[in-house]
Amino acid sequence: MSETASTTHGVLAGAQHEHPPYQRHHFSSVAQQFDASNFAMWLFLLTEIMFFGGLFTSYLIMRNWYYPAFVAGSHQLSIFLGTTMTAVLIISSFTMAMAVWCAETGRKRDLILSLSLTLLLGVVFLCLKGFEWHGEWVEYHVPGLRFSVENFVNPASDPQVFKEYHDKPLATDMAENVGQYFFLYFVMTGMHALHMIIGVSVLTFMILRARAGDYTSGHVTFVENFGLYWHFVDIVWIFLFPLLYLISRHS
Amino acid sequence: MELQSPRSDETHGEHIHVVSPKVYLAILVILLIFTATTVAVSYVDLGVFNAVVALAIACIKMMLVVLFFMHIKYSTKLTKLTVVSGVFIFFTLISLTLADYISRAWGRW
Amino acid sequence: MNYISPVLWQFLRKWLTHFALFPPEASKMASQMDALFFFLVLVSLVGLTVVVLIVVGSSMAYHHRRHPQAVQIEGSTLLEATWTIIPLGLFLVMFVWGALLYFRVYTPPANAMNIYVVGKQWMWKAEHPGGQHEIDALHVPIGRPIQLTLISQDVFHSFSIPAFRVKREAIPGRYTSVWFEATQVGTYHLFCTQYCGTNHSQMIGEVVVMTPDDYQKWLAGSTSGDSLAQDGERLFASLSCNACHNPTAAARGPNLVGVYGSHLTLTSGQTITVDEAYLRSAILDPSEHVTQGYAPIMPTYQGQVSEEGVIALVEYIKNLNSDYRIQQTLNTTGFSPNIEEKQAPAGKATAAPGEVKQ
Amino acid sequence: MSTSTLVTLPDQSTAKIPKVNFLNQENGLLSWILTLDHKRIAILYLITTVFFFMIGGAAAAVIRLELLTPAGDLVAADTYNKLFSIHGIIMVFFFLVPIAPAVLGNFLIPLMIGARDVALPRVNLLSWYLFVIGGCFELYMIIFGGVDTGWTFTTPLSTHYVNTHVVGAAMGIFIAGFSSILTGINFIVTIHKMRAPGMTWFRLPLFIWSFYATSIIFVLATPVIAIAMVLIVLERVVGIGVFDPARGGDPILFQHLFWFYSHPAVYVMILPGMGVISEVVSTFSRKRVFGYTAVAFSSVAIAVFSFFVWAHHMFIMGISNYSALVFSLMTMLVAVPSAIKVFNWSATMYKGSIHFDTPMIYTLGFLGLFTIGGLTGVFLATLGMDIHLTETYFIVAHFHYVMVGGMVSALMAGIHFWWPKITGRMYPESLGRLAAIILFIGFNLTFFPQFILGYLGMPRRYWSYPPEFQVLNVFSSAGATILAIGYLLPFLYLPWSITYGEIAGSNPWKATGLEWQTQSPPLMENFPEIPIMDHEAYDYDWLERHQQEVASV
Ligand code: HEA
Ligand code: HEA
Ligand code: HEC
Ligand code: CUA
Ligand SMILES: [Cu+2]
Repeated sequence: MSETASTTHGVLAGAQHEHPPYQRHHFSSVAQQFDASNFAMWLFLLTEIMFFGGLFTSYLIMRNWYYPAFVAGSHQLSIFLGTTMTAVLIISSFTMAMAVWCAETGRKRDLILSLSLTLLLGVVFLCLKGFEWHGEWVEYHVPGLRFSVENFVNPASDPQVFKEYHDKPLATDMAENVGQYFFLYFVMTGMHALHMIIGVSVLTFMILRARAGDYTSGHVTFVENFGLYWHFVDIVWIFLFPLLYLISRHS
Repeated sequence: MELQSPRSDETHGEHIHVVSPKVYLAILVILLIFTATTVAVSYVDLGVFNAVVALAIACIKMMLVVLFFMHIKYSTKLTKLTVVSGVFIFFTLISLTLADYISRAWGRW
Repeated sequence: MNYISPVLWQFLRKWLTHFALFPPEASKMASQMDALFFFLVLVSLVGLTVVVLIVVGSSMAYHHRRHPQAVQIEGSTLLEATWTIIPLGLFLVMFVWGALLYFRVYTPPANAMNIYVVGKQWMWKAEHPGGQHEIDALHVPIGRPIQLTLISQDVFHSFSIPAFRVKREAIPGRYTSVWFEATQVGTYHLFCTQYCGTNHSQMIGEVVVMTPDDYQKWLAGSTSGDSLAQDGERLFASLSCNACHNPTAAARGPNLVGVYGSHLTLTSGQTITVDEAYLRSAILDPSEHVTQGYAPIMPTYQGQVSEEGVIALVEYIKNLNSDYRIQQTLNTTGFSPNIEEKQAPAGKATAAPGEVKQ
Repeated sequence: MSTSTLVTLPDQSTAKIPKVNFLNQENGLLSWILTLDHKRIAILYLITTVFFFMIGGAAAAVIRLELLTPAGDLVAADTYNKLFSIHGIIMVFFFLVPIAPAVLGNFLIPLMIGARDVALPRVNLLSWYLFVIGGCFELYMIIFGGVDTGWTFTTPLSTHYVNTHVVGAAMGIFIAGFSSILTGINFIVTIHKMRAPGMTWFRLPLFIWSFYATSIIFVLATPVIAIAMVLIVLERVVGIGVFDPARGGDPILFQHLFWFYSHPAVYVMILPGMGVISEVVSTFSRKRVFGYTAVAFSSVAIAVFSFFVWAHHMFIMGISNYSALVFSLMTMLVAVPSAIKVFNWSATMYKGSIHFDTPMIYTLGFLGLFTIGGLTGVFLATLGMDIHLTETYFIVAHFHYVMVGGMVSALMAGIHFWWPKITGRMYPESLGRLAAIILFIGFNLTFFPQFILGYLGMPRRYWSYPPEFQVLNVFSSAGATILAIGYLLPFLYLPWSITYGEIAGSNPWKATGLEWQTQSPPLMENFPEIPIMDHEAYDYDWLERHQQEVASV
């Protein structure tokens, strides 16, 4: 190795080299900086996996215990809405990926467009989510705050769902357990929505910076990392969708 | 090259691999198709396999997003290892916890 | 010393003369537990001695004044393998021994006498099969395996008898069990060891171990009249369980005679063995496991029976071996508990114990 | 080689405090609380965590006073419960978990690997702020009535049966958890991406390996307690949740989630200490660490295996017997790497040239106390034995032996060892040794009787106890007084030494680490130019050659 040869002088005392403005003082090269923050982002996503891991564990246990309740709860969700939300989110992941590409290839206008589309889709998703939550509130499906077992002990009281699935009535004790389903539903979608809200806020900020040309002059780290975050949030939904919406839709 | 740092293990290309929009578009289409499939399948009575199929499709979708949208296919061993270890510990949490519940003499299983 | 507490002085003397390192060994399990403990202590002492010998020995031999120039040693695979494998081996021995003991403590023998224990903030309530209740105390005979079936009415508690070396958590919503066989007559500590709120340290009592004769006397002296099963029978009538569970052809529920210990097939296809836990669950969460061939019409009794009431019902159903008993409940109304031989004392007639009046 | 004690090195008599160093390079309060310098952030952490230690210590003092007599006569039962809950919560989440990584790790990792800073300096500062915000929640909770759930937050007690400030305490832990996560991420990235040229993985000081292992746990385990705390808060707020047995939930699920974090967290509380011990043993034996690779990999093994053993805290809590078997077996396995380390450290002393300076005395204490603590941990991992020992003072003794006897000793060793590097000055050596010895004696007197108490059956978290346990409890309380003196001494002489201590020079211990090859206190950017690593770790021959080179220049 050339180590011994170069021991006499330190590699790289920062000042001797030209630095792009976005390179921070303690890194010796842009590549190192990119690597470091990209890796950090991945590690952060690991923590996110584990964060949702606790919820998935709880979900699986409760679902196995109270399967009929989970079926009845799931039937209350609109499959149309759920599918639409999934599609919206997947498309937004695509536009985000395109944004990364635009940044990498220095297309400023397209970058702003992609980011804006992503933002728009994110907001649409949140609106749909809010709409769905509102529905649950109206129907007394919010455990702890506004909850009634009426729809489950007496499925016919909810003609729309009943017409479609002909659910059998649940015994009251099982119907109470639909509360567990909706508790998990709200916590899981709530945590997901919280991530979306954070994502949407960062997107807004990014669009402003992109207009100033920040990402199209070689410094793509931030866009790339945010992309990772956005895709991760998408993946969480990819799992939430079948787990919450698609329980025993036949019948 | 005096700038070549002798940092040992991680090799990083000077440039990030740029994935072409065509790939992205293809992945998008596949993802949407899978979404439709999973919804359709959920209307067919497969018994316990409904859940299995739904999760399998979700896993495939996840893989696609991770590999292509998140560029894992083109990234270093280190990053790949990071992802795998995260998923591994995630499954440890789930499987060891569920193993306790399943093996109880009389729980609620 | 005297200044801190006269009591202390007294105990210091007592302690120095008796020097207790172990609680009394008052059950069959105790000596086994102590044997394991001695083994663990022995291994630990050996391990600790080895470490201390190397450290202290090196400290003395290689003080920098005596040994100014260190000898650089890279390591030694052989040595390192040795001190990986030996501890591992010892740990595995401990594991196996400990596991055997664990299964022994938590697998009650079939002939054990069952006593129910309900924990609640902040007291223990023991229910003997003969209907004797006691609070913060447990009377048991010597030389007979006793199984405790524990449950908590609120938070986690833990039933601990150091002299017997047994302990088991009382969990809300689930039966757990532990067993012991007392070998020494005497009075021993009973502690709640799981932190359960403000008066956790007051949730203590005594375990009184008696000779079988004394125990019989105690049983006779503290009976309240009805056995647990009789209480259960009364509840069975007053909660109108018998409306559905009866030997008539029109009965909507399964006949419960002999159900305990049998194997049931559920609508989910699962087969289960009926034990106490299943009975309890069948009463409180009936819709979680519906027996094949029946509609899920049984209402839940959650909130209507206390844990003691459930215990009484469970005990009743466990002891059901002929239709005759159920017939009896059909003949009486829930409110007049004049069960055959005994005339119930007046005033007790309004509600069976264990029924929660709302 | 000189035979005089290390403290009077030639380098030292002529040394001066460098004119420019990270302590005086910038001035004013703002330059501190907005600093991005890892060394300054370490000092911010040092101040805050020591502050929390005092709170936890004060609670311990009252606990021991109360336990002087069998009757609960000093404080009310409620107050006692709050005291040990606050003691546990503060000591674990706000003292021992953060102090080692965030203080020693922050200060030393970049210096040891030859970097100018950690990879993400702004995230580093953010994590300190998160820690402070979390701490404020805890302080608010303590001032406005405390919490009485124990540090384990057992459900359904914590969710439905107590009406103290559970929400405040849980939110504090949640926020401080993110501080841990960010610190962990930062260290992993730093260790991977910021190493100086030539600093290969197997040239890293063992300190770095153990902090790397610690960071893995931070990243993968902490989020699980975060979500567990969120679920507790939600359950308290809306009244229903997955932990509530009365509404179909399962309280044991909480135990799973809690211990999934809290068991790995106990290794967060010992691994950094193990790193310190490796450095100190080597330096004061003037000998390379025996079996570098084994020690390095055992750190990682501990971190990885720590994820498979959590349910050993639940052996009698209603997990299935078969599960208990698996977890007991895994616990036995995780104990092995610790044993390897202990033996390797001992072997390092063999044929060394040993100096008994303060850090070394603490280290010797560590070796003995950690071995006792660890071996009693194995008692608890032995299934049958645990039935008798669990929830008694035996456990209290076990974890104080590992956490206080082990980790706090190691921490003291570390702080004394790097104090000259941090401040540029020496503390009074004889006082240092005295404090170490007092700590050792006081510690054993405090906690050894608790093993006996535990076997006798005295339950933990008891405000009052049967009178026959009094004698041992009095020993324990007496020991705590001595222990407190052992802690108070450094509190006095360390601050004193900042202004009056002898000037240390850059390498007072003649240690080999890169951090010792730069001035003390170091510059803001650590090194005038990035060093190049061309030798193994703990290469004392290199050090000698290097020093001769420097002298001849
Ligand atoms: C720093 C913290 C720390 C550390 C390092 C450990 C280390 C270990 N702990 Fe401990 N533990 C705690 C902190 C810690 N623990 C805390 C806080 C609790 C209680 C929580 C609560 O309930 O409040 C607890 C509780 C606890 C329990 C639960 C008890 C119960 O609730 O019933 C168990 C059970 O298995 C256990 C086991 C172990 C084991 C096997 C180790 C091992 O890692 C130890 C390994 C070390 C060694 C084994 C020593 C070195 C070995 C040698 C020198 C070899 C000797 C030679 C021969 C054998 C030949 N611990
Ligand atoms: C890192 C962790 C840590 C540390 C350092 C300590 C340190 C000490 N701990 Fe504790 N302890 C725990 C972690 C820790 N503990 C945990 C997790 C629990 C379980 C809690 C639960 O059950 O939920 C516990 C429980 C616990 C108990 C059991 C309570 C019970 O179950 O009823 C006891 C009893 O003796 C105790 C004692 C002590 C003592 C004497 C010290 C001594 O080492 C402390 C010595 C220090 C001082 C005495 C402070 C020095 C003085 C000052 C800095 C000035 C202070 C200022 C004023 C007094 C004004 N601790
Ligand atoms: C409305 C009718 C009805 C009432 C009242 C009723 N049960 Fe049931 N019970 C049933 C039916 C139907 C089943 C079988 C289906 C099932 O398992 O849920 C059953 C099952 C059971 C079982 C499970 C055993 C088995 O063979 O499946 C037990 C035990 C039981 N009941 C006890 C009781 C007790 C005790 C009470 C009163 C406190 C009670 N029941 C009241 C209808 C009733
Ligand atoms: Cu009940 Cu402690
Ligand atoms: Cu543990």
